[in-house]
Amino acid sequence: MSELKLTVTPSPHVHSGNSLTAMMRDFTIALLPATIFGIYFFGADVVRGVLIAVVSALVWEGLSQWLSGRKLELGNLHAVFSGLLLALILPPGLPWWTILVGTLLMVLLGKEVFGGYGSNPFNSVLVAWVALQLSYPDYMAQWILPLADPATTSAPMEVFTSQGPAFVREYFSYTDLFLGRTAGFTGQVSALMLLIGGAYLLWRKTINWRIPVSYLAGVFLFSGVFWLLGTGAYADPLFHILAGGTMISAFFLATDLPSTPTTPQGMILFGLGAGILTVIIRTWGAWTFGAFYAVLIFNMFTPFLDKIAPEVYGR
Amino acid sequence: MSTIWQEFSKGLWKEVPPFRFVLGLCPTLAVTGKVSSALGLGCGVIFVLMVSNTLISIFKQYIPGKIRVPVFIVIIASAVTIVELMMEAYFYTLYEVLGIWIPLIVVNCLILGRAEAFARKNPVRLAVADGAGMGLGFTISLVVLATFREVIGSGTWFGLSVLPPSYIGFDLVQNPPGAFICLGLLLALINLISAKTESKRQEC
Amino acid sequence: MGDYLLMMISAIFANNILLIRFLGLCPYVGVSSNVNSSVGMSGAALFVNVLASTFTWLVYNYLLVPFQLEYLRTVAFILVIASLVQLVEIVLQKTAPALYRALGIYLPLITTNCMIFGTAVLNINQDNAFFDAVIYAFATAIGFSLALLILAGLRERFAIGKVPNMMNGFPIALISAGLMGLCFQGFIGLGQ
Amino acid sequence: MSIKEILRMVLVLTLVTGIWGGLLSLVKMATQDQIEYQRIKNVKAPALEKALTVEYTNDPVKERKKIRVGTDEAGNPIIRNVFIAKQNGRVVAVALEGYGSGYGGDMGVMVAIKPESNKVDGIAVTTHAETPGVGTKAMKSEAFMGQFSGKNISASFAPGGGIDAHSGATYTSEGIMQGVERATKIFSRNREKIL
Repeated sequence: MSELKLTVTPSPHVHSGNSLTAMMRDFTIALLPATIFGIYFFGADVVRGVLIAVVSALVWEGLSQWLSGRKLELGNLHAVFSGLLLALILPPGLPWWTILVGTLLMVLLGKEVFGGYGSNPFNSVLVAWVALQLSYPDYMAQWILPLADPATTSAPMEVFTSQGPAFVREYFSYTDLFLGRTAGFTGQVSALMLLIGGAYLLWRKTINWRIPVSYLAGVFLFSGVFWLLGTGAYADPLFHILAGGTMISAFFLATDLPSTPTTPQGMILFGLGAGILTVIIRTWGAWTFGAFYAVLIFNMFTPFLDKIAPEVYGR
Repeated sequence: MSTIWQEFSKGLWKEVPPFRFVLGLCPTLAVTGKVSSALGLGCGVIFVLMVSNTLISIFKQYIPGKIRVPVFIVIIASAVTIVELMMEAYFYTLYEVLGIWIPLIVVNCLILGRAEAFARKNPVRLAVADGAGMGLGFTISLVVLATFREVIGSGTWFGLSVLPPSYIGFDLVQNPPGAFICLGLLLALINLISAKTESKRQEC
Repeated sequence: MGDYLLMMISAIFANNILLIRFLGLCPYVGVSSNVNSSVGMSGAALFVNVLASTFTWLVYNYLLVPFQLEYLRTVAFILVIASLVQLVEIVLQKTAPALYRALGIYLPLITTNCMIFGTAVLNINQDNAFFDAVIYAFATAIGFSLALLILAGLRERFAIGKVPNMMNGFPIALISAGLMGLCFQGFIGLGQ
Repeated sequence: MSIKEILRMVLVLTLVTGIWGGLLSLVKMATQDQIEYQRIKNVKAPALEKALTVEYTNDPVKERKKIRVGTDEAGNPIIRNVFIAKQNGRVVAVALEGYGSGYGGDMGVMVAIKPESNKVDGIAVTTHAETPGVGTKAMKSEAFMGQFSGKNISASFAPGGGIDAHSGATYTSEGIMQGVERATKIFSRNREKIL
């Protein structure tokens, strides 16, 4: 019955496994600089976390595809990429079993219940992250000390949300934030490494420039306006760009194809909206990592943003 | 005798609410964080359903068709008020935990649905059987869902610990979003089971 | 004014009537399969919710409380709501046939919508003053509409997607609602 | 629609609501005392147990007395519950609530008084809307709350009297003092009625 339908389907329009595989390979390669930097920085905990996440994601996905009688599609590397991405946004020292729970939720609730990759309306990695955040808030805020003599063991964005912008300037320099010499999760600490990965993705045309650029612009402009209005009460825009997972959201989370709009206008609105909401949640809301919530919240509006203009071809 | 049994037992699997017969979802999600509150609300629903089914069936020929819904509503709402008063007087802690969900039994579509679809057309004994079966099925469903959510969510069942003390509760299933997800997965499981049994029946 | 705004933001997002308080689920899964009927349902719900909260508040505070009949709250409210829906139906049919055609089929469904009754009871439980109660009813209905529309948008997508058979219909709608609830957790802290 | 039909409808509706209304008021009357007992038991009893430090053998919630303490603006009498703690039939303490205004609005303070020595036995906060972590510091502080115990009820508990406010929680402290002051005065005025 469904074969006869001539309808416009949601992205990605990938029918041969090859292009999806190539895309996922690019995404995985783009995450490598940040991963390697994390291993150098935090040590064996990152290796352990990444291995557990990637292997368990492959196992859960294989099991669910086998149980539901579908063709095994582990070769498309999506499980590898999403496992790696999840590992990078979790605290390095997280207990092993919470990572297993996270990857199970990622595969099952994020993807398989909707019929696999491509049909998921929400970013599966973020679904897992939010579920873990809600279930194990204590573990999710336990950081490893990155340096022998750290100024603080809190992540920069935590210092901002709990103590206010004045303290941030005291503890962290822009260089530290840019290079990644702070506590936090692997995929947040080094803005530089993520920028390298993002640049690679843009050069390979794996991602469209509209979402990352408009997302970063949204964060920068919105926080900039408030910073100019009342210095002291609000953090400066550069801090908002460099800390709290803004970079990884811009290049790796907000660019998940199935859960984001496909029209040029839709993409720009998605990026701007999520960027603004990121700053709103960080400044007035209850969550330190507003960047992730903002992207996930805007996933919900994707069907409406897509209706604004016709599909863009050759994305 | 067999028909009474039929009307009673259909509420337990074939038309078990709220799984087969998706009515009364709101309380199903709201009170199933703990087995004790699920059981408490279930008992309230059984009482109201039996009272309303019995009365409506007894007086069915005296209730003019045009005003039957208002009459049903008055009967149901009064039965709910009795439950409310009784619970406040004798099960105060449960009354506090269930809170708004006791008066909300009134708008539980299941009860008006049974009055409209069954009790006003059938003799008293069948209406009683139907009410008891549907109420019991509803209660069992709530308890099943609550068991899952309480054991996974906090490692206890009916307030007693059933998992080793080192178990760390999976808070997601105790939270509102987890309630939706658990019920969704349970409905999918029931879909799967009935699809399996039906295909088997066809093979025979 | 600022207080009303904060109250509204909280009622729409962080304490969404549907995703967090579980009120109004039957129409939620029932009519959310396409966007157009969701818009109709939202309009009807908004209209009736505000009216019902207004009337039930008046009945409670000026009729039940003076005569010490608070225990008749449940009976009185459901009767007020049921007759209100009937009245709205008749008035709309006579005065605004176009609006009646748009909202008409959703009105009978509203009587058993727990959101209407729930909001009325919550207003009493929270000791809301009259104007607070009206604003609260308005905000909860907006929150309901928002959740309804988002779900409808997602479900229109599922219809052309490849959702597994066992998940089709209610299961996938409920799981999506759960994931939307996870998203709405992101609003915690705003407007409180 | 014929007149007969309409009449029948009206008759049925009236009968149904009448019968059910009567039945409901019966249930209401039957459960009224029990409900009041449960409400007090669950809302006031925790504070009551905290305020009463003397040994007692009865259930003070069950042996409560209602006294009239005045009239409100509309002229209706204001009734307060007084809880009587007894040991082997002898009254060892009475507890009653006084209200003061704290930072976040009215707060209720349960004050237990030993009638034989006219001394305060203990106090505890029943209801309040103070800021968590700020105002609540005062009601959790032994040093502040303990000041009242053992003081004669004729002493002044009002703000500025003999009680030191908890630093950083002045409004809450003063609310509690006001509550104790009012409760002790109510007791002194109604001593005969209570005992």
